[in-house]
Amino acid sequence: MNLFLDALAWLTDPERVTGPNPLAERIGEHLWYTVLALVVSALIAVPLGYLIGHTGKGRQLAVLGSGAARALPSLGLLTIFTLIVGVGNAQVAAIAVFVILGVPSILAGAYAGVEAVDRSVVDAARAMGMTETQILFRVEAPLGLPLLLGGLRSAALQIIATAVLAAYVGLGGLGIYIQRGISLRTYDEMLGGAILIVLLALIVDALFAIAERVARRAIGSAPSRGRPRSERPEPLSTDRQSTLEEIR
Amino acid sequence: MIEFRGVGKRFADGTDAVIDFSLVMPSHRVTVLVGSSGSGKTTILRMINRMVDATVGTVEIDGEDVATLEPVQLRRRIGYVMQSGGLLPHRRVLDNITTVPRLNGMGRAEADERGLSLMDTVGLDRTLARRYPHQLSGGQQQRVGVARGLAVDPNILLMDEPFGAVDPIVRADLQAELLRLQRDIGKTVVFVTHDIDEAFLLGDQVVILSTGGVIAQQGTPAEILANPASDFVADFVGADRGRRALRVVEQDGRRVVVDGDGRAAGVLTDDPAAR
Amino acid sequence: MIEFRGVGKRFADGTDAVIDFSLVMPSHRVTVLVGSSGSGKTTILRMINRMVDATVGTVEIDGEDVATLEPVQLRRRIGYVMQSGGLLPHRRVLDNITTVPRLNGMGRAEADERGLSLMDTVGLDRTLARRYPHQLSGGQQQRVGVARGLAVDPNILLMDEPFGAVDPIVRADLQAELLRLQRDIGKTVVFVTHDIDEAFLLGDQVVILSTGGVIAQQGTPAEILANPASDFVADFVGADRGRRALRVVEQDGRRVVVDGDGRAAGVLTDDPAAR
Amino acid sequence: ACGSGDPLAPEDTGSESGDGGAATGPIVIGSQAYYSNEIIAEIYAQALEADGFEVERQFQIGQRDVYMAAMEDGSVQLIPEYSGNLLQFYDAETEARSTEDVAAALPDAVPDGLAVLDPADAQDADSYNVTAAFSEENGITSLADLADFDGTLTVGGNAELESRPYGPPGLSEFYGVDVEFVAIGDSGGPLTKDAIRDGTITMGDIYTADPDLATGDFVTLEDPESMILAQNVTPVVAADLAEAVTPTLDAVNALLTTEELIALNASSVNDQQDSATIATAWLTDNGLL
Amino acid sequence: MNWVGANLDLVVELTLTHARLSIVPILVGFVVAVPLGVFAWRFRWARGVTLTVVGLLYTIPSLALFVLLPPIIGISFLSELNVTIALSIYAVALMTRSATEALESVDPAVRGAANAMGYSGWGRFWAVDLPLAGPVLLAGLRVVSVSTVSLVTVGVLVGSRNLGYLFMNGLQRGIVAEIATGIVMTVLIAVAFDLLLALVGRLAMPWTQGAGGGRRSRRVARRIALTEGPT
Ligand SMILES: Nc1ncnc2c1ncn2[C@@H]1O[C@H](COP(=O)(O)OP(=O)(O)OP(=O)(O)O)[C@@H](O)[C@H]1O
Ligand SMILES: Nc1ncnc2c1ncn2[C@@H]1O[C@H](COP(=O)(O)OP(=O)(O)OP(=O)(O)O)[C@@H](O)[C@H]1O
Ligand SMILES: [Mg+2]
Ligand SMILES: [Mg+2]
Repeated sequence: MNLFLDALAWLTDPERVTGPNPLAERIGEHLWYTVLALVVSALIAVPLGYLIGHTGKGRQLAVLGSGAARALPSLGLLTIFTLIVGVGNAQVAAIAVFVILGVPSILAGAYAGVEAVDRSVVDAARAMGMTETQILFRVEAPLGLPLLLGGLRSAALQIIATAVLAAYVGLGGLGIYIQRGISLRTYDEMLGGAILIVLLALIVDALFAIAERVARRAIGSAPSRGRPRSERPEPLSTDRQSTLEEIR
Repeated sequence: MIEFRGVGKRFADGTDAVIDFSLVMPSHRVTVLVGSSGSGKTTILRMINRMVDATVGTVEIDGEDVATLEPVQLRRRIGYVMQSGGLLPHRRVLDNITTVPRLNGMGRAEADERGLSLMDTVGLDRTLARRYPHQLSGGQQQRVGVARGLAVDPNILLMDEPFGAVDPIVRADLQAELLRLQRDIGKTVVFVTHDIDEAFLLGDQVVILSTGGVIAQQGTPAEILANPASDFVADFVGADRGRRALRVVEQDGRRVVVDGDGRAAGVLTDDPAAR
Repeated sequence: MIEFRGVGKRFADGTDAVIDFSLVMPSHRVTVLVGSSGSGKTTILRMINRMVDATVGTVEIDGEDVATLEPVQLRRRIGYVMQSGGLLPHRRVLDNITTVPRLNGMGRAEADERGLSLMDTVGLDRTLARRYPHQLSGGQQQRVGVARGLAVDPNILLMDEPFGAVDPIVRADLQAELLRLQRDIGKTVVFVTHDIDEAFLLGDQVVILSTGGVIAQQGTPAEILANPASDFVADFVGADRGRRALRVVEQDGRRVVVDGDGRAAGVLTDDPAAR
Repeated sequence: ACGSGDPLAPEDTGSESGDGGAATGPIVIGSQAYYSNEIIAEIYAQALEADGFEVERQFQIGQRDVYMAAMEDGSVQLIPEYSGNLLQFYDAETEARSTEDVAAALPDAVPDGLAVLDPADAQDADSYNVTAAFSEENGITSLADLADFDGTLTVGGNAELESRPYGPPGLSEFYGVDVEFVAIGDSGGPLTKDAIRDGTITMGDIYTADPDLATGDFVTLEDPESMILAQNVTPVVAADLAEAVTPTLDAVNALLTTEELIALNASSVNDQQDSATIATAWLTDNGLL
Repeated sequence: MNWVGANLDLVVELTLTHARLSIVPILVGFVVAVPLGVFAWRFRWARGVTLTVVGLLYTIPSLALFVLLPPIIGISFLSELNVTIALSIYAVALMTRSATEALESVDPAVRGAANAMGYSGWGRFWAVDLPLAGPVLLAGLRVVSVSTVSLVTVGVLVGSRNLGYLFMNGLQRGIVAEIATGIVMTVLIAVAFDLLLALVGRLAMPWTQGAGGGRRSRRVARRIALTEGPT
């Protein structure tokens, strides 16, 4: 416990504002990488995921590709990319690594969201005379939004945790405290840095949780009752019927 | 008038859902396609609004080959009511009903006005307009589906087992409502069901299909019952299993009609106006 | 004999599914509970094998209060066939059928022998024994469900809309099969459906329920048809909407029975043996 | 060979460093997370093996703070060190600067239970390097010249440099120069050099035995105030092993000069050989194998 | 690429060590998380707390965990246990959620049918719930496996010897081929583990194979998508 007290003392030391490695700056960097990487990942993954979800094609490929992307070690990618593009462009290398990290989750969120939309609803939309684009944007995208947000949420959390490595290629961020802490064996600094990262993750997580809830409410989501009788679960005295809302 | 000429449909996986189907569906009349599961009813129905494209043959609406029409435009002027309702869960009832008019460019105020009057038409309370579909009962959802099908005032209304998902009492209500409605609006209705009772109740023309969309018999309900064209039809309408081979027995002083299994089918009355 | 005495069930969320239900279900007879959705049929059925426990009143099997019986043991000696089949997807057909005998400690060889002979009983080819449920058609799955229900040779068989999910032709087959089977084995069957035709076909005793498990009428099919106890019953069996108010008209030289709406219901024959 | 015990309470609990002396169990040799240090450790390891010792390699442990803790708790028993930094690690206030002074001060500075052997000639010191162009343009060849430079000076190096006596604090204290610091975690490797070249940093901390310093791209700034201590390669060893390994390691150190060290490093960086190969070749060439 | 040829022994040694280091956390993750998942699934009151705590664990940066663990649990920095325990914590954090999802994916109708047949408590759990949770459990385990293999590399920053060594060593020496080899071998291990798990799943769950077996219920499919997505 006294480790934690040390960390708290470190966090509240005025040095953190006036000294080298001011907190605000490092938090700013960390957030900047996260947001930038998240936006780039989303720009790549969301259209791709929607395409896969809407056409039903390429899902297998996406699962395989995501699996492979997940197997790529971030540390290795970061070092090799930085070596290739040069440390002056380390930011590009780091963002590329974080994007590789973020894309699989967002991709899965995007296509799972679209796929989770009841096929009969899509069929109905088509039968009403909606064009494919209208179906995607007016039906599938809004109904799939909660799952997409779930994907974005976990991508964001992973990027926040991994952005620690940015410090190894001169990009700072909150990882600098951890890296220094490791080299100098200064636990207060290291734990302080870790606490900041966890806090950051929790805040981002909470924001996404709220966004998901809002999205669910906006689409009037509820366990659908319009399904055919055969799909309705039997009323069970001993079992709860689960819904996604309860889990998230 | 809708006319099928030598229409066939083979799906990408090689299934021959419909082999060689020819039929005229007269305007302002209800044509019911009835047959057991997989007989191709839905496939035939969906060829009318090009949700499915025929592999061979032509489908014509009032002499126009649908293959020459733009699918999206075509669909926007044909009403389609689906079994499961197919309502958009994220849109309120009124917005569901007015989707197609809005897609066609109708202003919101006008569309809403039309939507509300359609709710009256199908017997839905206007207070339900702001609800989401999941906040309605199954029967109410079906009514919304019908209202949506009528929203563009289409000449043609396609109904694919629209009452399959609701319980029998509500179903009877909806059937009665549809009969009433059709008396007023006289659309060209193509109705799909696998319930022969429903087919006989609703159809001006009943078409019994066997696998591959082969027409086993077509005609008015009475024609079919009186002269089943084949064993298959007799079997399907229940004539030879005794359910429709009826006789009369006395019970508690009333003349009860019983079927070949000895089960009660109804009560005989001499008054043609008995309702 | 199963006897309900003043039974009520209020669920944890406050729903009064069944209010005050009393009924005797005679041994070796088929009692059908029929009513629209939510009327409490399933709840009543499940009180027999204690899947649901009554809040008030008692349920007795041959004079024994089920509340005094250990639920797990009780369930293992009552057959239960569920609407959706409720088969275990990860077990082969034969293993599904023999689950309960095996739970009761029967050896594998003996249980398998019994399972195979049950497959014959319900009309399932023995070659299907090693398949998984998803490799069977809907009708075959239902038969497996029935075989499983019979596996412990129970005195009581509970069937909750067992044929709801299959198409009408298969359904008619399964109904006929059940009637044949019941002639041979004479179980005490409690059968739930919301299809009045099915109720009249299968039931020795038919119990029509309205919301809250209130008995609107009980009796043999003919009794109910001849004297509907209330407008609700008349409505439910279709008597007053004309579907069962029949009269005879001549068509193509045959006497066709038509209902109040003028729709054909069957053909009149004087030969009581007509099948 | 995993030591146990609380690393924050570095009393000796390691069984390998117990009273039994050299004969019990293998000697655990550590190295910094630095390729050049690993080569030296490998040379020590192979030389000891040649002399009949059993060794276990626990290379690439990390930076000083971590591996010295491992030395202190006995989970590592031998590691090649750099004399000046080691001295300053235990005695930040030390006045010693020259090879001799540092060597003299070290034995008293290290904790009980550890011994330092005689240093090799080879030095591998931190040094501040700028591009030749920068040096020429601004007439800067020494750290002392920096005081007159007006513009921001950015220093790059491993994260821990920021707090070292020869890092930014030392530059300020000895030369009155205030610098910005950028952490680049490759121990003066290609990223640091790249950063100097492309101007991301003005000067970078590169070890003097780095073969790239001979290319002429960089100018190593002189250190007239001797802010940076002499950094002779010096084995640190568990005290109870010192006597046993001294003959072997002294023989190695006697031949290890800075030039030799640069050549070894070049084999690694330029010829991409692994440390075992490099060590074997060197020991063979020098007749120690 | 001559680097690879010259350092084949090193690569093989590191690859084997890396694989060995990965296995324990994956197994521990599974063995610990399934009971936790059952706990969270069975007791509604425990679910929120359990899932929040494991969620929180997962947000701790791995690097920090590697360094903080030794003083907190009293082991040496250089102990292999350090990385093993840290990665086990991550595996548990990931897998617990998957296990809960997996049990949720069991069709309540099937569960009800099992009750009605006279299954009770644990009997039903072993015979019905657990096997039917299998497909989603497997999907979760595969994600855990891949991410563990990848995370092991970070251990090099605290002195753990594994394929990550090639990253830091390659970086210092500026040898791209060395780093690339490390990446490729890491991915190969991950792929090998994944294939192995898929095979085990095939053998253990024969009912998911064959005609129509791939047709998963919507319930299961959605949860697999969720498990595969958010890691
Ligand atoms: N998209 C498709 N791809 C492949 N085969 C299809 C497709 N749609 C339908 N089929 C097949 O075509 C046949 C006819 O199907 P269709 O849906 O028209 O039958 P249906 O009479 O409407 O049956 P139901 O009463 O079950 O709705 C069936 O064998 C069906 O499996
Ligand atoms: N576990 C439960 N908790 C709360 N309410 C329940 C539960 N099970 C059933 N109910 C409610 O009790 C009432 C009777 O339900 P029950 O399932 O017995 O009806 P049913 O006649 O079988 O209907 P259906 O024909 O739709 O199967 C309904 O209002 C239902 O919503
Ligand atoms: Mg159909
Ligand atoms: Mg029910």
